[in-house]
Amino acid sequence: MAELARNGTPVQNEKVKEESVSLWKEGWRSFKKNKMALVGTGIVLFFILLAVFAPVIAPYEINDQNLSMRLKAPSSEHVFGTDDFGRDIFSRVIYGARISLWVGFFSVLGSVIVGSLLGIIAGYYGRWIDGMISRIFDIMLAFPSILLAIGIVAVLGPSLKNALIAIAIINIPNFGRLIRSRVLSIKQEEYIMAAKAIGMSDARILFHHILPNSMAPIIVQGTLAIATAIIEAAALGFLGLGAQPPNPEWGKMLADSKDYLTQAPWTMVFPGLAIMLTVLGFNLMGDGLRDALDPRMKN
Amino acid sequence: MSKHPVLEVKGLKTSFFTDDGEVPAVDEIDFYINEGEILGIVGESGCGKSVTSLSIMGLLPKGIGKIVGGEILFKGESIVNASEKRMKEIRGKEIAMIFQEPMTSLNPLFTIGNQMVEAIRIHSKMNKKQAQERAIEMLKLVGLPRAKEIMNEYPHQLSGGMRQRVMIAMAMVCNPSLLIADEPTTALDVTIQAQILKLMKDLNKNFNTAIMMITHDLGVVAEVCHRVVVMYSGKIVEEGDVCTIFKSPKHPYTIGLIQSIPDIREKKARLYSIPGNVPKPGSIRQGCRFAARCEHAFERCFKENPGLYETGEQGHKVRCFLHQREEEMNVERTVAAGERT
Amino acid sequence: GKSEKTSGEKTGGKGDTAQDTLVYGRGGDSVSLDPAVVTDGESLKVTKNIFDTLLDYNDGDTSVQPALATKWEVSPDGLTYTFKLRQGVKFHDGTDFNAEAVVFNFERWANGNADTFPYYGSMFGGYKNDESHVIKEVKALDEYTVQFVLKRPQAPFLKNIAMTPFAIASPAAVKKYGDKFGENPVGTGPFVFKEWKRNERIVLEKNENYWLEGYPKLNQLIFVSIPDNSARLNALLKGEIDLMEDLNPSDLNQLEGNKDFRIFKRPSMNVGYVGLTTTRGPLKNKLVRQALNYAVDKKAIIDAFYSGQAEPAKNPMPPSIPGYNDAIEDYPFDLEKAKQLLAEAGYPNGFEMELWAMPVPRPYMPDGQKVAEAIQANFEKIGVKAKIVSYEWATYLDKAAKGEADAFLLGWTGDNGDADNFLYALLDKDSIGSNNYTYYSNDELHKILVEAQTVSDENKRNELYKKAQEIIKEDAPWIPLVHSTPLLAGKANIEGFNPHPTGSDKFTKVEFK
Amino acid sequence: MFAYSIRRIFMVIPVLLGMSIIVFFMIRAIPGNPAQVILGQKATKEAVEALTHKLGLDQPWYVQYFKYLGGLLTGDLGESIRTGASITEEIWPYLAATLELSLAAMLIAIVIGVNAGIISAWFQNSWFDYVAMVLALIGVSMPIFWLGLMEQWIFAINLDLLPTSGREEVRNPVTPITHLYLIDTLLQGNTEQFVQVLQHLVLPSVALATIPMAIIARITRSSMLEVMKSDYIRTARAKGLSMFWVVYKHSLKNATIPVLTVIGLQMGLLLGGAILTETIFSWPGIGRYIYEAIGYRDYPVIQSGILVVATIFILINLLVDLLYAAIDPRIKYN
Amino acid sequence: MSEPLLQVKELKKYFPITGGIFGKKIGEVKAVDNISFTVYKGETLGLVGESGCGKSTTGRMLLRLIEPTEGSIVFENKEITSLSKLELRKMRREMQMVFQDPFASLNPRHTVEKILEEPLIVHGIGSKQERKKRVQEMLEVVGLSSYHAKRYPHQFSGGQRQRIGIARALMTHPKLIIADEPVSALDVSIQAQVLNLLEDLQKEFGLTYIFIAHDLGVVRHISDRIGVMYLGRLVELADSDKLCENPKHPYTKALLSAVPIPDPEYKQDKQLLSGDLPSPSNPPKGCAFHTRCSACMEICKTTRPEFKEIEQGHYVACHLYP
Ligand SMILES: Nc1ncnc2c1ncn2[C@@H]1O[C@H](COP(=O)(O)OP(=O)(O)OP(=O)(O)O)[C@@H](O)[C@H]1O
Ligand SMILES: Nc1ncnc2c1ncn2[C@@H]1O[C@H](COP(=O)(O)OP(=O)(O)OP(=O)(O)O)[C@@H](O)[C@H]1O
Ligand SMILES: [Mg+2]
Ligand SMILES: [Mg+2]
Ligand code: NI
Repeated sequence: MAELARNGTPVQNEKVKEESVSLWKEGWRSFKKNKMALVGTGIVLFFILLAVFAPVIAPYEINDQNLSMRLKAPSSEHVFGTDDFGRDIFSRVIYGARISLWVGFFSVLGSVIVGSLLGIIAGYYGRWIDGMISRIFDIMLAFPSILLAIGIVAVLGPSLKNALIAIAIINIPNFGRLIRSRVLSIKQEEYIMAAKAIGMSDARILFHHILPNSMAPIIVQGTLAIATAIIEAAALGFLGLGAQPPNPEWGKMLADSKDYLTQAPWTMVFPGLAIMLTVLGFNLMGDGLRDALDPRMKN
Repeated sequence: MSKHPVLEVKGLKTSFFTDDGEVPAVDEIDFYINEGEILGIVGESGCGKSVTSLSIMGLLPKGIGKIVGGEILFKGESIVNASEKRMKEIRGKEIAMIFQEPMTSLNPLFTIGNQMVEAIRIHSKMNKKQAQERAIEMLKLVGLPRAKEIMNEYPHQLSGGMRQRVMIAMAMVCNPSLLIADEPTTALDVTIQAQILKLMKDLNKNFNTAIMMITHDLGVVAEVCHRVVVMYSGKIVEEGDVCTIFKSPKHPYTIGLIQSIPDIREKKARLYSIPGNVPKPGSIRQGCRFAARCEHAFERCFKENPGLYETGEQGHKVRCFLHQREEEMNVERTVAAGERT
Repeated sequence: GKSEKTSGEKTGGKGDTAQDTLVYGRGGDSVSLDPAVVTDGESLKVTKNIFDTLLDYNDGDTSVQPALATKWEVSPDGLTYTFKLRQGVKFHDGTDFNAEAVVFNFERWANGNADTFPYYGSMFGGYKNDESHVIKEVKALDEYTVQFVLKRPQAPFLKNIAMTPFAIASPAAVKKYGDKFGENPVGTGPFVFKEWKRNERIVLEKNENYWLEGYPKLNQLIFVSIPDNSARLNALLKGEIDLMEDLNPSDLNQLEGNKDFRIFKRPSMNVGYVGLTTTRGPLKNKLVRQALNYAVDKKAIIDAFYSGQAEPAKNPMPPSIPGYNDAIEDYPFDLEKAKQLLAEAGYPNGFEMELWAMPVPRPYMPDGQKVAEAIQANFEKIGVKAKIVSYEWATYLDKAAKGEADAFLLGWTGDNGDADNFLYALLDKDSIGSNNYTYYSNDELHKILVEAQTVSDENKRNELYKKAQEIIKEDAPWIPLVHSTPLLAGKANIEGFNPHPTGSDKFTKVEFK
Repeated sequence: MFAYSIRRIFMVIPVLLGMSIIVFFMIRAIPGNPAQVILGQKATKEAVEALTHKLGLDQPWYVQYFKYLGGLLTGDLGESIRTGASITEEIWPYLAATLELSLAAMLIAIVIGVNAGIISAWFQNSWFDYVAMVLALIGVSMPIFWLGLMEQWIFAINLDLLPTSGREEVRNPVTPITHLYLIDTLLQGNTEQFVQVLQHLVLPSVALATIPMAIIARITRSSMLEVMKSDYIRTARAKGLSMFWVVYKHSLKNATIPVLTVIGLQMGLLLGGAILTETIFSWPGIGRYIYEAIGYRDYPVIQSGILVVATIFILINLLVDLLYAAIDPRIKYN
Repeated sequence: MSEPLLQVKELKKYFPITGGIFGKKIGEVKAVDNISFTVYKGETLGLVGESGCGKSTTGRMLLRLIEPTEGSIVFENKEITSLSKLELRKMRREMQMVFQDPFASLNPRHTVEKILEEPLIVHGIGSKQERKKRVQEMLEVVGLSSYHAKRYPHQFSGGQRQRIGIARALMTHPKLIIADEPVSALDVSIQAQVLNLLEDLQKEFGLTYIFIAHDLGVVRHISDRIGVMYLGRLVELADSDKLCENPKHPYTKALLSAVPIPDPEYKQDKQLLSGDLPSPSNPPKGCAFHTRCSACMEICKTTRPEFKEIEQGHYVACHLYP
C-alpha cells in the first residue's frame, strides 16, 4: 500500500494549498475580466438601485397630477419635463424601473420554472412524452410571439399581471427547448454513463447531475430573456395591454405620449431611453455571462 | 555529397499572450532539417510541437500567438518577418503541411476536386483542366483508388485514411521541399497508420522531400525518421540520430519515455513510469523543466537551466547537467584533435 | 407625400390651379356600402355621398329639408305621411328614381330582420310582422307620390326618414347584386362609387347627372383609413390628405397658427359620461353617486384633454337638441360636499371600486385612459380608490352591458337629433340590457319617456323631457362629463364644408378655392 | 432528400392542426361577442341575437370547429364575419404588404448585417469591430416601436425627408397586379410611382430591420470567428490562399449555416412582429389585419390570418432546412 | 484463476437506422454481432480491435448500460439480461466501469469528494463520516492526496483524472472492472503510471478486468488473455503470449504487424492491409474480413466461419482452421 502510494504520488512540484475552484468561480473570474459585461452589470445594478430606492430618489409623487403644469419642457425643476398630467417624468421613469424589472424578472422566472420542467420531462423520458411536448413547443413557436401574447392578454384581460403571465407563457418553449437539448446532450456525456454504471437512479441523475449542469445556460439565457421580456412588456404596455394607468410603466408612458411627439418630445425620449438602457444592460451582462459560463453557446 | 539544411530554426521563441500573461509555448529551440531528411519531433502533449510547426508556417493565431525571438531560415532566407505576400508564395509551394485531424482538415462544403484544384492553381498558371488532371494524378500517386470519382466527392464521403491521403496529395501538388506533418496518423487506426507511414516514406524517397514528422508515438519515430528531436515543455531536451536516441538515450526524460512503452514483442514485468505530470508551459521558470520529475535531479537542476551539450556521438545533443561533463570532455577531445592536425 | 404638385396635376388635370380631388382621412374603414345593413358611422359617412334620402338634415342641425322628396304632408292624426318626389332623377346605373323605387326599398327593409337591417328595426319599432312595427304600409300613389301609413303616431318620424341608413338604392342594382350590393352600391347621390380597397381607401367620382344643378363641385372624393390620430395629422401636414376628422384636441395648437390649414368644428350632438352602475356595491346608494358627481373637475379635464373644445355636461343630452333643460344647475366641483355626502352614505373613508376606461378614442372621449386617470385622481381626493381597468372595445361593451363594471366611461352620439334617442335609449329601464349600462331603473322616468314617444305636440314633448332630466340629475346614474366638439382639420382653401352634427357629411358643395 | 422534404411537410400538418385548435379556443375564450362588436354600441339585443345565430356562433364548439376545418381542407379560409368578404380572396393584399415590408427589411438586415459581421470577424478587435458590435448590441436592445416613432419624428416630421406612413401616395395609388408594389410599379414601368413606393418603404423597413440586422451581424461575426479557427481554414491558409479568399470563399460558406438559421427565425418573427411597425406606420399588412380582427372578434379572420402567417413561417424554416442541404453536402437527410 | 466470473453467450447489439418519410427503421448497425466469451476470476481479459468494431458497445452491454438485442450474460450465476431495474442497480456494485475520456467522465460541477462519495450514497453504504474516510483512503490508494478531495475535476491533469475515475470504480469494492480504453487519451509517460496502478490494484484487491483498448502493445502488457474483434465479431481469442507470438487469424496477424515498434533496427516484413474497414451497417457476407484478407478463399465469401477452439484455449473464427 505504501509502495502504491509512492508510485502514484506524482505531486512534487505542486503547491499543496491550491484552492478548490469550481466552474462557477472560474466563470466569475473570466466575467470580471470582461469590461463590456461589467458595464452591463453596472447598468443593471444602477436600475436595480433606482428601483429599490425609487421613493428616496424620486423628487415628486408619481401620481400627483397638476394639470396646470402640463407638458413642461425639461427644466431644473423637472429634469425630464412633465407629462400631460403635469406629472414629473423623471420620477415616473424611476418608478418605471420597478415595474420593468419586476415584470422582466418574474416572467422569466416563470418561464424558466415551467420550461425547465417540461424540457426535463421531454428530454429525459423521451418517447411519446417528448414527442408531445416538443410538438406543443413547435406549435407555440410557430405563432408570432407578440400575437400570442396579445391573444393571451385579450383572454385574461389587460393588466400588468396578465402581461407578465403572457410573456412568461410565450417564453416557455424557448427554455423548454434549451433544457431539453441540454438534457439530451448531457445524457450522452460519459459522466452520466458513469453515474448509471454506479447504479444511480434516474431521479438522482436528473437532479444531481443533469440539472446542475444545465444551470449555466439557463442563467445565460435567462439574463438575455429578461432583456426581451422587458421589451415585450413595454410593447404590450404600448398597445395598452399591459400596465394600466396610473402605473408609470415605460411602454405605457410611451403610448401615452405618442400624441405629443411633436410638441413635447421629451415625454417620449426619456422612457424610450430607459427601456433601451435597461435592455442593453441585460444584454451586455448576458453576453458576458455566456462567455464566462457557457462558451459553447456562442452562437 | 554534403547535406544542405532546407530549414534552420535558431533560438525560436514563440509566446501566447493570454489572460494569464505571456505563455512561452516554445522557448528558444534550435534545430535543422536537411534536404531529403525525415526529422521526427517527439514529445508529450502540450510541449510545443504544433506551435513550432505553426511558427514556421506563419499561421499562429493572430493576436494571441507571436514569435518573440529567434530566426527561421528557409533555404537560407529568413521567414520570420517575411511579408504576407512572400509567405503566401512559400506556403503550399515550398513548405506544405498536413494536420492531425483528417476529419476536420478538409473543408466539408467543397468537393475534393475543388480543394485540390484550388491548391494547384494558387501557385501555378495551369488552367482548370490541367489542374484537374494534375490533381487526379496526385490522388493516384498517394494510392487512392477511383481517383476520378473522388474528385467529385465531399470529404465526409471518405474514410479517415482516405482523407489523410487526400491531404498528403494536396500537400504534394507543388512538390514542396519541406513537408510538415503534424501527427498525421494519431487519429487513425494502426492498420491505416501503417499504410500512411509507408506512403510518406515512399514520397520521401521518390521526391526527396524533407519531412518534419511531429508525433508522440516513439514507434512511429523509430519506423520512419532519420533524425529525432525530443521536446519537453517548450524546450528541446535531446537531439540526435534515430539509432542513437533509441540505443543510447542520454536525457532522463528520453530514457523514461522509451522505457515506459509497452512492447508487443515481449511482456515486461512492470513498466517503467516517469512520475508526475507534464507541466504547463511557462509554469516552470527556473532550473531544468524536467527536474521535478527527474530521478537524478540534484540541487543545481532546480536553479539553473542546463544548456544543450554535445555528447560524444555525431550530432547528438542533450540538455542535462549529467552530460555537461561529457561536453567538457568533448571540448577536450576536439582540442586534442585540433592539436593533432 | 412630397409629390403633391405632380399628383395635383394628375388628378386635377383640367384646371391649372383649382384642385378637384378631396382626400378625406378617417380612423377606420367601412364595413359595407349598403347603408341599410350597417350601423357603423364609417360606412354611413361614405354612403351619405353615394345615396340620397327622401329628406335630409339642414346644415348644422337636425331639422329636415327636402331632398329626394320635394314636399310632404302629414295628416292631423299624425298617421299618414305623403311625399312628393323629385322628378327626373336617375340612379347611377341609369334607371329611374320613382315612387316604386321608394316602395321597393321600404319593403326590402321591412321584410328583413334585426340582423339584416338593424337600424330599420330600431327606428321603426320592428319589422313587417312585429306588433310594434310603426309603419303599416308604404304605397306608391302615382309615379312621384309615396304615402306612408303608420299604425300609431311617431314623433320623430320625419327625422328618422332623413337618417342616412334609409337612403334609396337602385332596385335594379339591388336585385342584380343581391348579397354583394354592399360592395357595389348604386344610389342617386352626388358621387358615384368607383373603387374600394379594403382598409385603405374608397374612391368616389363625381355624379355628372346629379339633380342639384351645378353640383357636386369636386371631381373625386377619396376616403382613406389612417387609424392613428397623429399619423392622420401628419398625413394632413404633409399634404397626403386634404381633410381629416378626429383631430386630437391636443394637436389643436399645432395647427392654429398655421395659415395653410383650418379647423372645422362639428357641432356637438353627443355626450361623454361616467356611468355609475346602480346595482353595484356602494354605487347602489344615490348619495354616493351624487358625491362622485361633486368630485369631478370637468373644467380641468376639458382644458387638458379636449383642449377646451367641449362644454361641461350637466344633462345626458346635448343643448342643441330640443327639450334640453338649461335650467338645471350642475353639481359643482366641491370636494367638501362630496366628502360630506359620502360620510352621510356611510363611507366616511371612501371605498374601492373599478373605473373602466375606454380603450378606443371616440369624438366624445378622445382619450378614455387619460380622462379616467384624471377622474381617478379626483376621486382619490375624497378617499375613493378607483382602479383603472380597460378591456378591448368589444369586451368592454359586452361586459359593461352585462353590468359588470362599477363605474365606466362611455358616450353617445345622437342619430337623429331627437331627445328620445338619448334619454330613452340610454337611461330608460326598457333599455337595460341594450344601452342602459348603468342598470338605472326609475318607473316615474319610464312613464314620462314612453309618453313623450307618442306625443306629437313639440312643446308638450319638450316639457316632458325637461322633467325627465330633472329626475335623472337627482338620481345621478351618470356623471355627465362633456358635450365635445369633434374637431376636423383641413386645408385652408376648402370651402363649402359644414360638418354635420350626425357625423356624416355630404360633400356636394365642397370645393377648393 | 426528397423523402426528408416530404417528411418535413408532413410534420407541418400536426403543428398547423394544433395551432388551429389553440387559436380556435383561445379567441373564443376572449370575452366579447362578435355580433355585439359588429353591430356596435347601439345595437339592440334582438339584433345581436339574430346575428349570433346567423354567424353560427350559437352552435356547439365542435360543430363550429369542424365546419371551419372542413373549409380549410378545401382551401377555404372562411368569411370575415364582419364584412362577409371571403378571406381567401381578401388576405393576399395584406399578406403582400407585409411580405414586401419584411422582405425589404430582411434584405437590409442581411446585406448590412452579414457584411458588418464579416468585417468585424476579419478585423477582430479593431475599432470597426468594437463600434459595429456595440451598435449591434444597441440595436438588439431597441424597442422597435420607439425606434419607429423616433424615425418618424426625425426623418418625416422634423427633416421632412420621407413620408410618415402608408404604402403609397394616396393621390397617386398603385394599380395592383401582384400587390407587391415595387414589382407592380416596375411591371407597369412607372418609375415615379416606384420611387414613391420605395420612399414609403424606407422608414418602416429600417425600423423593422434593426433587430434582425443586429442579430445577424452578431451571429455572422461569431460564426465566422468560429470557422476561421477551424482546421480546414488552417489547411486553406497552409495552401497559400490569401486572406480575402479564405474569408469570402471558405469561411463565409461555412459560416452561413447558423446565419441561415437565424435568418429563417427572424423572417418568421418579422412576419408576426410587424404588428407594431404596421401600427405605427399605418402599413396595411397582415399584422394589422389580424390585430384589428382581434378587436372585432372576427374569428375566421384571426384564425386564418394566424394560420397563414404560421404556415409561411413554417415554410420559411423548411426552406432554410432545404438550403442547408444544398449548402452542406453532409446533411443527407436519409 | 479457474472459476468463471462472467459468461457471455451469443451477445448481439443491433442499432436501428431510421429514415424515410415516416422515420421508420430502414436498417441496422450490427455493432456487436454474436460474440461469446468467458471471463475467469482474477484474470484480465483484453479486447482489441479497430475503431468502431464494437468494443465499447460490448463493454457497456455487460453492465446493461446499453440493452442487448439478444444473448445472455451470466455474472456469478445470475442472468443479467433478465434482472429488474432495481436488481440491476444493486448488481452494479459488483461490476464497475472506467471510461476512456478522463475529461468527459467526471461531472465538472462536482468536487472529487462528491464524485467518489456518490457510489456509496447511491448504494447506501456507511455513515457520512465513514464515507468521507473511505474517500480519503481511496484517494491515497490511487496515488492522489487527501487534500485533493475538495477540488474540481478541471483542476487535474488527464492522468490524475483517470485516477479519480478508477477510484470511483473501486469505491463499492466491485469484483469486475470493465476498463474502456482507460489509457488511450493519456500521454505515454502517464499511460505507464495508470497501467501500473491498475496492475497493482488488481493484485491488492483481487480484481478481474475486462480491458478494452486499440493499442495492442498495451493490451498485451496487461492482459492474461486477449480477444480480437473485427466488425462486431470476435475473430480470435487466446492467451496473450500465444496470440502475440503465434497468431492464427489473418486479421490478427495484420494487426500485429502494423504496430510500429520503437526500435529503429527492428526490421520486419509488414503485411499491410489494403482498404478500409467496411461499414457495420452493411457488413460483408460470409467472413466479415474476407474483403481485406490476403488468404481469402471462396468459402469465406459465403459462409460465416464458426468461432471455435482450435487449440487448448485458443479460439479462432477462420476457415483456414477447419
Ligand atoms: N491558441 C492558443 N492560446 C493559448 N495557448 C496556446 C494556444 N495554442 C497553444 N497554446 C499553448 O502552447 C502549448 C503548446 O501547444 P502545442 O499545440 O504546440 O502542443 P503539442 O506539442 O502540439 O501538443 P499535442 O501533442 O497535444 O498536439 C500548449 O500547452 C498551450 O498552452
Ligand atoms: N447509440 C448508437 N446508435 C447507433 N450506432 C451506434 C451507437 N453506438 C455505437 N454505434 C455504432 O456501433 C459500432 C460500434 O461502436 P463502438 O463504440 O462499440 O466501437 P468501439 O470499438 O468502441 O470504437 P472506438 O475504438 O472508436 O471506441 C460503430 O459503428 C458505431 O457507429
Ligand atoms: Mg499538436
Ligand atoms: Mg469505444
Ligand atoms: Ni553538397
